[in-house]
Amino acid sequence: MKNEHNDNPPVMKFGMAIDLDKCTGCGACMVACMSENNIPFKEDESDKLVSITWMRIFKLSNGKSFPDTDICYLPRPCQHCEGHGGHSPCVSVCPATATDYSRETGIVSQIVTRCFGCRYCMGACPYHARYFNWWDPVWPDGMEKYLSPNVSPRMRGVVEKCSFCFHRYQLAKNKAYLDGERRVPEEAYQTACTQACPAGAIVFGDLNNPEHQVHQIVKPDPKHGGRSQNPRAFRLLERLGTNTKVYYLSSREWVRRSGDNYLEHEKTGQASQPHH
Amino acid sequence: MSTLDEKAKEGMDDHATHGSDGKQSGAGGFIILFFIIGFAASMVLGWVIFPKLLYSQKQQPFSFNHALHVEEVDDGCESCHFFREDGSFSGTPKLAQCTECHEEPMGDTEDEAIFVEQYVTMEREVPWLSYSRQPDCVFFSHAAHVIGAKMDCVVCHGHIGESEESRPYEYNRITTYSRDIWGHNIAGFAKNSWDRMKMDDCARCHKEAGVIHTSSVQTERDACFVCHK
Amino acid sequence: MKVDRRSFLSFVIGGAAGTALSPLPWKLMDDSSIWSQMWPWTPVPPDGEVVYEDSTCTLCPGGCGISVRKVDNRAVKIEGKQGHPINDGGICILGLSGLQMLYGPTRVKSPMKRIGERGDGQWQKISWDEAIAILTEKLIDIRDKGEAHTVAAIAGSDSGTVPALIQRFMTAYGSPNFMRTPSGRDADELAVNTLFGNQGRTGFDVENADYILSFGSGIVDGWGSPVRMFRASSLWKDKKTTVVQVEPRLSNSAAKATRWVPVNPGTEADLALGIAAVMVSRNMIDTGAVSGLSSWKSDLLANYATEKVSQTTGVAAEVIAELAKGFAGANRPLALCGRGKAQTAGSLRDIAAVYALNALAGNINQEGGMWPIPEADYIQWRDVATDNLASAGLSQPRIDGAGAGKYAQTRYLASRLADAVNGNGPYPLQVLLVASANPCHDLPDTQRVKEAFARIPFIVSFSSFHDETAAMADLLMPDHVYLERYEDVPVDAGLTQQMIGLSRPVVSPQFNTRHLGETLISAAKAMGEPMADAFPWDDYETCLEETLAEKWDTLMEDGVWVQADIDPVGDRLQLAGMDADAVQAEGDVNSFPLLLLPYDTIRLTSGYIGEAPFMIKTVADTVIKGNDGFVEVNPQTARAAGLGQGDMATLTTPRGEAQVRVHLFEGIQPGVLAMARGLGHTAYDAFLAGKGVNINTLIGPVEDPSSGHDAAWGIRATLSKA
Amino acid sequence: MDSALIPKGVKRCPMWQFLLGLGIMGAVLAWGVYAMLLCWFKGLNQTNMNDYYGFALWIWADLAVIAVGGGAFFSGLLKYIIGKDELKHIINYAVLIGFICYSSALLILAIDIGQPLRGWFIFWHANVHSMLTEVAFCLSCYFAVLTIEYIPLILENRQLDKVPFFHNLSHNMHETMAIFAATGAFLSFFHQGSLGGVAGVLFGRPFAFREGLLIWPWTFFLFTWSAAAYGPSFTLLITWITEKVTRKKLVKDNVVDLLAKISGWMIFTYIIVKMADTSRWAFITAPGLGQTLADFYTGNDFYGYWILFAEIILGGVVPAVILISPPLRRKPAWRVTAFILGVMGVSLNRWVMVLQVMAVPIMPFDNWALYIPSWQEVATTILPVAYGVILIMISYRYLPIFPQEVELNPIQDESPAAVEAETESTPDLQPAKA
Repeated sequence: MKNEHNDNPPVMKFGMAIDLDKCTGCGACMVACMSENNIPFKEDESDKLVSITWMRIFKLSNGKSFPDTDICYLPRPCQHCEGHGGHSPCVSVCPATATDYSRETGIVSQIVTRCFGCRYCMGACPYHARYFNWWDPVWPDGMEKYLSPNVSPRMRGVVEKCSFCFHRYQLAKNKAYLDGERRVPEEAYQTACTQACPAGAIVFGDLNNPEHQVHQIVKPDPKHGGRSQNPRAFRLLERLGTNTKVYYLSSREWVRRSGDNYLEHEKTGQASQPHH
Repeated sequence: MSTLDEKAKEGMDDHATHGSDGKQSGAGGFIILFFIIGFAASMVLGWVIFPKLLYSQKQQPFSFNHALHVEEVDDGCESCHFFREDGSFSGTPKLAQCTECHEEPMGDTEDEAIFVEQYVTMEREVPWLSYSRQPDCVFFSHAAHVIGAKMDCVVCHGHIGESEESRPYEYNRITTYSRDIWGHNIAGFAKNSWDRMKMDDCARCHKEAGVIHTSSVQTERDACFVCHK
Repeated sequence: MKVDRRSFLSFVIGGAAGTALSPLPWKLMDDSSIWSQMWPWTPVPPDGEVVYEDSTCTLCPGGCGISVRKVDNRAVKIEGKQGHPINDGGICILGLSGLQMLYGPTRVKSPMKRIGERGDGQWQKISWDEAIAILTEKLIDIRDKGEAHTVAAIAGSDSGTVPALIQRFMTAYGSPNFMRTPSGRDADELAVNTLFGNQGRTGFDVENADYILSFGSGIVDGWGSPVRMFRASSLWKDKKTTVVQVEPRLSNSAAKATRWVPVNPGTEADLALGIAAVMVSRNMIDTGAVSGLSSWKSDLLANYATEKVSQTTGVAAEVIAELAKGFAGANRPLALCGRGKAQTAGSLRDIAAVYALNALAGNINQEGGMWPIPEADYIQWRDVATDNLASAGLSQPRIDGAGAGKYAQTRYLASRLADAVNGNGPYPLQVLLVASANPCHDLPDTQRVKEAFARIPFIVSFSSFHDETAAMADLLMPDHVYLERYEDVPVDAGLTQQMIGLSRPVVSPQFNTRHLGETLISAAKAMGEPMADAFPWDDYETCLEETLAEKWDTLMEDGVWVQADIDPVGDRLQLAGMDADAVQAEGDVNSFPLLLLPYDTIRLTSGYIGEAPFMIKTVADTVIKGNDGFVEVNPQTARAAGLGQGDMATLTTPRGEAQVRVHLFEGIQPGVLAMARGLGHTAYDAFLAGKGVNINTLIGPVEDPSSGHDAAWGIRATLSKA
Repeated sequence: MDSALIPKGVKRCPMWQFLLGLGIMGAVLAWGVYAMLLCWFKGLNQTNMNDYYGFALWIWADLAVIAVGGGAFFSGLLKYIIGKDELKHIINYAVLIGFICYSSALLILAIDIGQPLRGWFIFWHANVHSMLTEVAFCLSCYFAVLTIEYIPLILENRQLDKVPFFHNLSHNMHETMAIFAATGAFLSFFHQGSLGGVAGVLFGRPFAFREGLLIWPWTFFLFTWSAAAYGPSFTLLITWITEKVTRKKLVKDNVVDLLAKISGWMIFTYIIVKMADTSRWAFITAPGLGQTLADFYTGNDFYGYWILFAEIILGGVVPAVILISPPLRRKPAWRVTAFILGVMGVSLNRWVMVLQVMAVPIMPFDNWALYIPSWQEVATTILPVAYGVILIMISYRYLPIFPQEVELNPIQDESPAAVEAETESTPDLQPAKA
């Protein structure tokens, strides 16, 4: 081990490409996420402002009236913002270092046992990807049997969010150690939502690795803050400089435009005015 | 009258009545003596009585002789504590593993009898108390340490493999942590690497081994998700 | 020594200093926070060895392969099975929620008999022996009186060994009254029989089609085998296949289509025939696969002239022409039908029009086309030897009227059950057995169904769950859930192959339940000859293994058995069944100016499975909010009624009335209302019960004159401020 | 009965009146404590906060009390550092009000966090990048400073002062008060600023986000400035209310006038900068991110342009003009109106920087989230007000808070007939502070 002194492992950047033309809004990703990550549920989950859904599907509309209406579904996991050098909106504000950005994987972590529930990160996140445990999680008698040991159930009073199923990476790394491999192969680490999506709309992998499908789809442009070179691709609120790792694909212009705020005269996909 | 009022009033009365005779009791020696009494009493309470109250003990279901087993098996610790095919670590053996040898009682110790009668024949798993189980939020990879870093079991588990009987399982009454995790010394001193297994101990060892990466943007150390889940 | 105030103060200060220098405060502070990190009431899932066990999901007819992740003996996650011919790793929201059903609080945990009034939910646990005894005594008693035909059974399916055992039980017992719950399969079977002259079903080669014309089929809303259709939908995107969705409402399927053609509700068949007329008149048809064209042609051209069809359907004439051109001009066009998930049968006219369109486009038994194929026939048991009592019973007419008179071609008419029991049937029912069906929630006009159930003296539910029908039962004999049992799962659901999946026990039974096959075999044995003779197997597993014969090994190994090359049951379509009048929505236009349509969504279940908590959690707050259900209304219609988003309103139909909230939706035609199907449960647990409105309480069955099937696609309604 | 404790040369209301007042406020306090315990034991589901409103009434209350509590550090700065010696006649009260505000803020924070037992993580596992860490450290330190500043005042109690040790301690502390005042001013500058930074650094939220200087967004400086500007107004407002309640003149006009003038000029300069900041944000920052002012102020049932007007014109320009104009400032009615408007303005500013920040949808397909606090939130927010009133009542009764009181209210008649009511209108204090 000594010879690996300060030898940082390969720099990966796990990210996602979600094809909104394929997404049917079926909700499988949401439930795959819930059942993978021990997400609790209450008797009434219709108040979406207090309903924990690490993966949430938004319904977008083009705002036109019948019969020119069009709708589109947009699954929203945590966007795992890189911001500037890993200072994503939420990471830099957490006062107790409960959330962190990993340069090794590009994943924004949330350690619920460190979190003391100030909720500043929730205020910082423009995607509403962070959820507070307003209640103690309670499973009806017997149902706690299906809880997975790979993800620790959370307690009341802390913030939680999508981890890109990081536990699966940890497990895949175990296997890689056993097999004497240094890297986890693409198929060995896939998120639960990616795996479940019946439409195959989600592609997950290392955005830095040209061999990974997600890289080939997204073609991130490192010179322009990771913007995609795929004309169908966009990121949510890209103009804020959040530098997210979840890319969306759509051939419909109105959908791409819905992904960000534009002044009337501005073209879809146009970069924001530099303000830093 | 609220309690606050009462207190305020009591305080006032106190000052009013005792304030005037305050001057006559000027015995400074007593004051220091009382300070020392208070100091000593609280030190005894904090260092001696408190740890006794804080920790409780449980006995293992029956005593296990590691030394004897290590002699009998071919592969050392890994004979019973092994890696599964998916790279996960098996940890404490399940009954099925034990019964590979212990279908019938082996030897005539009392513990063996308990084991066979209460567990093997009843097909019940032995409810071992794990001395070194980390809390649920921790993801500990045996693969990374044992295969990757080629560490010895002793580094974290001490010489349990040489033990001839199971020592009592000590745990913290408040947290239910095993004392092996929080540390045997109440002051937090650790003589051996296995005396304490809190997060700082992990970090210290990682630092000593030179495997601290700077993947965390916030701490310039290892990212949280390396060891947490 | 006088302890004065200052001494005391000194003591306190000394104590404070000592305490601060001892571990006490610091450790307490640390430990209390650690305590909060692992509160004893927050569960810690035990770790263990991870194994995956493959099985087949039976929560819907889709037939997906699943891989269940287990940690030691606990099933912790259901995933789609990689490489499975139907879903290849994909899985739907319902399949993912299976463990909440397995471990959920709504399981019937042991056989029980009713002790309170019906519907009170007061039960007494009994042993299986007692349950079997109660059932068999009752049945023997009735049979001995020569009234075997007054026992009926209703099941969710009629294919596979378990439904076959029920049917066999009924036959040996002497009752003609086995019913399958209504679905699009009813109409499909009837159409194949009528149009191709043989028993069978259709398969659609959707993956290879290059132009899809869907008449309201919820391609991504749960139609057919849902995951297969999701995958097809994505495949179409990759191949840039044209998909046209004809539907009055912008469903998810319509939104995913290349083009959405809004159509007046209930006029889909008119549009299909209008398109056919354009194709015929412009000679854009393949005459090889149809018979009876010459006589049909003149009627078609006369009745379905483009202008007229445009009037009826609300689809512009040029759009009709474009669709005809696109469909006929495509290499491998394919038309689909069955509204939404095809949960109701629908009329023969609706289905025949679309099948005729396929035949005219020349896609019958072609790649990317429609395949009329035989039903799976691997269950080859020797015939039941019926005794006199049985023969007498079997010679009686069916209670639902199917298979005789004007409904001679129709197999089951469960939608007429309520009516028959409520006094319009040939005889009263004495016993009803219910398996994998929840008629008290799923059949239209729920109130009438419940009334009927109240009239049946003895009801046995084999349901694994405390559903609405179980609540009406007298005896509960709970089946294992699919993750606890073996079962063959023949998959039809629009597949062009014959496919059988195998459900395998992933975990041991969690409660004192028993496999329905096992229950039937033991009940038959308990009833003695001749019933026992019809059930010669020792147990269900033996029965299954014997029945599957050479397929058993394949199934045990691969979990699925596929036969790709099948001889179709016909290759020429007889143009028929389309001259009936279109089925109209129930209700008077003047008193009920609006139309209420049920819509299907994959996030809500169909059939007898109630939604798991995870599924309900995904349901939008514009479908249910608190316990209120929503009705979708075009803003224009809502404005006219003085209603805004979220307002409470009274929704009235000729069949019932409900308090609903208004959801303004631009994707629905003015004058039309839509409401999700699958909600408004009264049974199950607090995670489901009471949420939303069961649309079946607002809609009644409308009989298709040519088949007797329920052909209701909506109902007339009014909406007013509450 | 408690006459021995009452400062020499002043009159206080009879005990029963005092106790009645305490009782009423105690009941309000108990209600707040009950709500607080509910939140602690049952969790934050007792509130109407949600995932869109992670910060709500409490954080607003926190920011508001800290802003108006800014009178303590700024008056201290003026007296001890700048040398405005007249202010020694009001500095005690400013310190007391500051102490109440800051202890309240800390209490509210302890209720607001989801895991109070782990609250100390903010110190132990501090993340130096977080504005909240800066807030926590400076806030706690400054609270310690305020406590130190408050102690000598307690020691001036007639009985305590008799103890030579306390007397000397008090005297020595007074001597070194300038150091504490300087420390306090320094700490205040940072924590007031970092509270502004809390919103300003949120680059994911264009409504709150501001450019700035080095690591500090403009809101950092605006918050410090506004606390210094409006804090003295609040001190004077509370002083005025106290005078009304006690029916006594407690502080001389020249002192009030001086502080009011300073407050006025501070508000004036602040509001100019604030307008510049708002314009830059409205015309450059937000449009640069594709948003217009209308995105933030239309399309919902509550947050309209009125709020901008109320904050900047009514709560800024108007009080500034009144307070810098000598004739207007000297008319008590105008002056007090200016104080009220000012306190309203700065509170509204804090509301906007907390609540509206949370409410504005950022994803174009998202909705405005509106929120109404639950009674538990309201009760726990009123709790500190009751606590503050009680502390003021006790302090006023037993401590020589107002050095000019004896001079301004010479006792002519020793007969017990000359009693003063000090408790009746205590509820008046609530709207001013809440």
